[in-house]
Amino acid sequence: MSKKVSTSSKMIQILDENGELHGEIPKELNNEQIKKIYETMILTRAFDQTALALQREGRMLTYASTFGQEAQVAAAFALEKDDWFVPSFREHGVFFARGYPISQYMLYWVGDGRGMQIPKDINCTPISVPVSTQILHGVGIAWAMKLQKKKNVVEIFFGDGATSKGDFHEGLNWAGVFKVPCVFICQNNQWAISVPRSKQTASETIAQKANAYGFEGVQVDGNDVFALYKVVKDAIDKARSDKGPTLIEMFTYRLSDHTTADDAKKYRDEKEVEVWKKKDPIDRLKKFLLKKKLLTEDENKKIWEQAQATVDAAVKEEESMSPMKSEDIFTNMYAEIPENLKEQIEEAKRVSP
Amino acid sequence: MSKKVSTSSKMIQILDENGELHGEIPKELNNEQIKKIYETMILTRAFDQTALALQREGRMLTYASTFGQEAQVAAAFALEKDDWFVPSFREHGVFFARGYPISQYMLYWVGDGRGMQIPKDINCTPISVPVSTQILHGVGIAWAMKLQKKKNVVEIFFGDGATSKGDFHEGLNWAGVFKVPCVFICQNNQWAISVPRSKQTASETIAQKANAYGFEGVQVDGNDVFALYKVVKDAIDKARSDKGPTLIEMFTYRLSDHTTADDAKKYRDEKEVEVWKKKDPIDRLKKFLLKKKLLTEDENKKIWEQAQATVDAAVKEEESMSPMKSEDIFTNMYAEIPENLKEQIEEAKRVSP
Amino acid sequence: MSVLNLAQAINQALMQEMEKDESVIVLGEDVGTDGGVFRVTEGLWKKFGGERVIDTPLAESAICGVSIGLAINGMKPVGEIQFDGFSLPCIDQLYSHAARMRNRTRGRLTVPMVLRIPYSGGTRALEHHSESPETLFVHIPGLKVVVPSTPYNAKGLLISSIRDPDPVIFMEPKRVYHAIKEEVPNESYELQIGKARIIQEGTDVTVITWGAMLKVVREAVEQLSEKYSVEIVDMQTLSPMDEETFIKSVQKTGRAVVVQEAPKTCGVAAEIVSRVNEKILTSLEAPVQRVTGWDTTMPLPKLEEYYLPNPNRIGKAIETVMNF
Amino acid sequence: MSVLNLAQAINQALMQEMEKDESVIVLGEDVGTDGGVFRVTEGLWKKFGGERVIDTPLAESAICGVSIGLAINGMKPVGEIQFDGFSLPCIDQLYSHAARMRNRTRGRLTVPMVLRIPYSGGTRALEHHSESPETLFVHIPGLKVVVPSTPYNAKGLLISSIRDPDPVIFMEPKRVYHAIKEEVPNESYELQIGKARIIQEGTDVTVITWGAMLKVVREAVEQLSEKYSVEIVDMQTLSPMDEETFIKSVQKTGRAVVVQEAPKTCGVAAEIVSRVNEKILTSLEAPVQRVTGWDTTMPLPKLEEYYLPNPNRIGKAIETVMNF
Ligand SMILES: Cc1ncc(C[n+]2csc(CCOP(=O)(O)OP(=O)(O)O)c2C)c(N)n1
Ligand SMILES: Cc1ncc(C[n+]2csc(CCOP(=O)(O)OP(=O)(O)O)c2C)c(N)n1
Ligand SMILES: [Mg+2]
Ligand SMILES: [Mg+2]
Repeated sequence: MSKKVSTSSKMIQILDENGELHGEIPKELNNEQIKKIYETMILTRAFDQTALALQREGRMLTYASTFGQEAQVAAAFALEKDDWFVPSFREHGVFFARGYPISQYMLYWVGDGRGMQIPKDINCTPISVPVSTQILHGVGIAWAMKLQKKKNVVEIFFGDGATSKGDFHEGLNWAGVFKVPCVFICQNNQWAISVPRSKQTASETIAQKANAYGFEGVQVDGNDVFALYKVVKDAIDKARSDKGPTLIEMFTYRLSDHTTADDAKKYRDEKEVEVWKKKDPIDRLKKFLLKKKLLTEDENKKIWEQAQATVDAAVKEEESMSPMKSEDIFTNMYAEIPENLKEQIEEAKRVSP
Repeated sequence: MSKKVSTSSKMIQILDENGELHGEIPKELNNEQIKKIYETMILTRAFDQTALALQREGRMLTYASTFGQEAQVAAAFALEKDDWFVPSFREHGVFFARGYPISQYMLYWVGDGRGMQIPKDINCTPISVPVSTQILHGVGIAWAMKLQKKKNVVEIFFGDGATSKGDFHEGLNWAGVFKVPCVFICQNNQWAISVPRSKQTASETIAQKANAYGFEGVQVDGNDVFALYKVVKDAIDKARSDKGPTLIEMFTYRLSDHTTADDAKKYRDEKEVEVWKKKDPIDRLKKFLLKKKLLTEDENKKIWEQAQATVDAAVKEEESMSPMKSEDIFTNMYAEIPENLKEQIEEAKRVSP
Repeated sequence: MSVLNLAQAINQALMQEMEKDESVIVLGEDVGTDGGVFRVTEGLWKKFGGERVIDTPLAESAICGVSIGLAINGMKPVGEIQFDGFSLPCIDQLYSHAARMRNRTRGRLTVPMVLRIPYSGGTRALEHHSESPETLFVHIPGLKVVVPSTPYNAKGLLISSIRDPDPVIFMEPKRVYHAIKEEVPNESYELQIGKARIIQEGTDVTVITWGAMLKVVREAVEQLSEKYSVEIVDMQTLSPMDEETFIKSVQKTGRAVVVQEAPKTCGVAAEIVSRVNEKILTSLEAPVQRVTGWDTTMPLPKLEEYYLPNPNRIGKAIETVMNF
Repeated sequence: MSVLNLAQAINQALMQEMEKDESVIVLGEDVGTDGGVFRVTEGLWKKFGGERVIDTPLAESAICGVSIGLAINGMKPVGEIQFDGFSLPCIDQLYSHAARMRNRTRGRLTVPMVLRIPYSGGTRALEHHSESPETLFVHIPGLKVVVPSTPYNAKGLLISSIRDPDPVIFMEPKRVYHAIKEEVPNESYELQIGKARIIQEGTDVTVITWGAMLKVVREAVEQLSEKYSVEIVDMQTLSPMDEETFIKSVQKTGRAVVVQEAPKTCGVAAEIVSRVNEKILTSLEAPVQRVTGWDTTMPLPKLEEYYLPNPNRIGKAIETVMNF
């Protein structure tokens, strides 16, 4: 089945499945940063595993795993402090790389609105559930930056399924016309729930769609943090110097079910998953780090333990928070609560269970 | 200004501005048919001129002229009897080529709903005002044909502005995925009201957008009936033999204002219009026909007179029709009139002016 | 007869209509090999194949717009929108085309399509998965809007919707999918679109509702059964509305409560109140009460219980009209 | 003071707000070099240049969605949708995002944008150019919906809308654009959003309306001026609604007629009737009457006069409530 998946012959790769280099490590990445990326990927996976466990116990809502897509972290590392990111719903690693408090992030996934009360020092939009819709916001945010003569950029994330929607098209077209400083990052994980990439579009690659909008598209091995960092960084540099947007097809794989509500065995061949497991972005970087003696098995174990401890602490913190109040339904609908809502607040108090 | 307009070096042309051939006349076109095409183009222009005159007298609604785009007629001639066409609002020539009664067509443009009560023997959808929306219908109609194992095809018309909308993207993407038998014909007349093609999209050509959907795009001289006929016919043959859709960029020019409500002098250089007037599709074919002795100036004059007489008769017929009844508002909302509408019909009678 | 839940009843309706009529096809995201995220289309793909049970690209406007084209050209598409919150991109195609094609062509082209939309909250779902957007469809002339509430009416109404010559928005109360079981005839049957049903007769007050709220209304009424004789009207169709049934009922009881899950302002309940006002104002013993979602965004799960009408709120509204 | 028509008043509001606040930008189809198809943005492009007065690609969902992003990041976009009938593709972005961003982020991100939509019929326009879709916006919690009716309130309300911290749908009655002239202060001024105004006081009956229908209501009332003392309420804002003003008025007169151009079912009139019913049922001397567009598609121009509420229909409704 995996043969059906089309990749262009020009897919960029630096670090292969065996942890071997086939090119230069991007010069911006020193050893410390590489390890930071590695640690954040592990943190992301630890979060994921914990979330899945909590969900099974009914302590979380339906949850969308990032398992296999943790290299996304590298894309976040290419951003500067005041740059923005615009996520879809499968960018946990990006949130963590940007310093989003894990306990607060967890809040969102247990259905508490405060989860997306974004900390003031992080420039991002909240998780966006309606596929592809956030792309337009990202373009607007980037355009605002350009109009304000700021030198910041926006990374906009979405999936392969998202490329079929009108918003994808309108967003990329506007970005091309107005040359806004953004980078479109399509996490092509080969599936949109049960719909394989080959049924999503007849185009050979997603990267080539950029041609329709007058800018460049790049397909990159999405499980290779070095290649991903490089193409994203190049695109960011380009955007920052007002040379317009880029579409990056991050060629990766959803190793898990679509969400905890899904059972991928119903529609996809386990063999395909096995093939991709060998391309695991964390394993790959680990092999490299071990080989380069930047990591020992012992240190590795500690990183995992530390990650798990961090996540556990976050869960504890989240679960010990006082709940929201029922009136919070009404606040933040508008800057000022209008009369009819005030009346409804009163009514709600009167009739509340 | 016309230099800004981008055309790919591969734009297909057979008949140049001077009526000279640069290739083969499509073999399907015998002299009789070429003359039929010529006559229909003239009929279209006569209709157009009459409509503009009527509009000035307040006898018509806002009207969108086809002036300069009459070569569209050739696209219609490539269809077979049971094939479909799905128009936007600037395909008068296509309607006439398919035999749509002119008087009835005129009815629509005076604001009478019966104008789009399509005759039973013509397979088309009605004029579609919301830009780009009809593309999805065309894809559905073509898909139905495929599912029903019929060997017919659909021509779907839209403008350059329409390519910016999500529906364009979704429609072409679906057509690619399901390989439906249709031909997308973009009448790129260089303007969407006041917005020039260069501001509509940063893509060099519209034809190249097809690449994003996994099928072929072709840019053709849209004022050259032979080239247009050829690329459309090839695309139809391909579609008919289940080889999927094609996007055809018909490179042409809107010689008139956008509609009678518009004044193009406000936003475009008259010089650009002058350049394009020399490319007039009717003049061009006339030169060819004269040169080939397939036409004399005298015959030509008769064709124009005949066209004008036909249009005048149609206007007379249209204007002598009995008006619709006020209750017609309520009929045809559903197959059967529901109770609340019956009540409203009664109320309307009671309160009517 | 079989005892089925609502999802199964709908599945059976699809199965039977597809068997009966070759032109019926099912399309949407994950309706094929996966069988639908709610298992509603389970088994269809296996039985009818990928030409009639079609996994589409992710594009709701296209699911709707392409269905219009399919319907115009002789097919009977049953499109699925995966969740209520993703039905908004369809509104343009519904408003601009599906609802008008018959009128625009004076009857020449018609759009016999069904758009199935799971809706309603109360399932602890993610954002945009718990919406009740029916007003947006009911306000568009030319559409029919059908909202079943139990397995029995779901099957019959879906069969009628598929056979209907006009576009039907079929809103499935997702929190009822697996929550109610009921005897459902094995054979195919139709239930008339545009007709409400009386769930139970009563003389003191009429409670009017539809879809996901019927279950909640029943609970509320149950709790008050000793005290008041309550008539329950299940609208079943919201457009066109069966005014006659609820007007008759309210005329008899003189009191009414309308229960809807959607936000209050301009909801369907407002239309029902207005018609009662217009037709039988003087028969009213008390102002009609609306029990609705608040005029807020549907909250995330932690707070959704405060948003959703519940038996307590409904009970209090009944008390209000009884004690006016 | 200058005597301006409604289009000019809006133009002046845009001009003055753009001068005052650099973050205000105008975007839409043909708003730049062309000055807008109704001349509403005339002169802006010349004055403020192509970075602040932007001709966009033809994509309404993007006009709305990109404006959301602009607003999140410090700009105050004033988007224009060329005609009512093309506002439908915006509904997804409005419903899913513009209306919820503040709530979703608990106040952290806000969307201070304005979406201007010329609406209403009566101009003998092509199909899809004469729609009144306000209900669709009013039913979405989190949006504000403002509908001016005369040059004076158009200017003040638009200035307030641009300064408002939340998303505002600003519906301009296109058939009034050039039909009414009025004295309008030259300086900048705000009119409070969420407040109705009493156009004329009266004691027999209250006629409640907004936008394009105000002119028609005035004509109707004029014709009956000898006979009845009519109070006219111009809603000005449809969301949030100034319930207090119309409730007080109807309480005083005991009779009401609500006039809207949109289709009847689930229109804003239904909401007004429901609130009257809930708050002051017992003050009513007669059932509130609705005079509305029919539950049909807006007809093509040849028949539009039969669709639109006119002075005759309004007069008859006034007679009905007076003679109940
Ligand atoms: C507009 C919309 N339609 C449907 C859904 C339901 N849904 C959630 S995720 C998903 C698939 C998304 O696929 P893709 O874009 O590839 O992202 P991935 O889940 O693979 O990360 C679907 C159909 C949705 N969230 N939004
Ligand atoms: C969705 C939509 N938005 C706006 C309009 C108003 N409008 C009518 S034609 C037009 C320009 C269309 O340009 P193009 O697609 O190039 O077609 P052309 O008019 O040049 O034939 C616009 C903006 C519309 N009809 N539909
Ligand atoms: Mg995917
Ligand atoms: Mg054009």
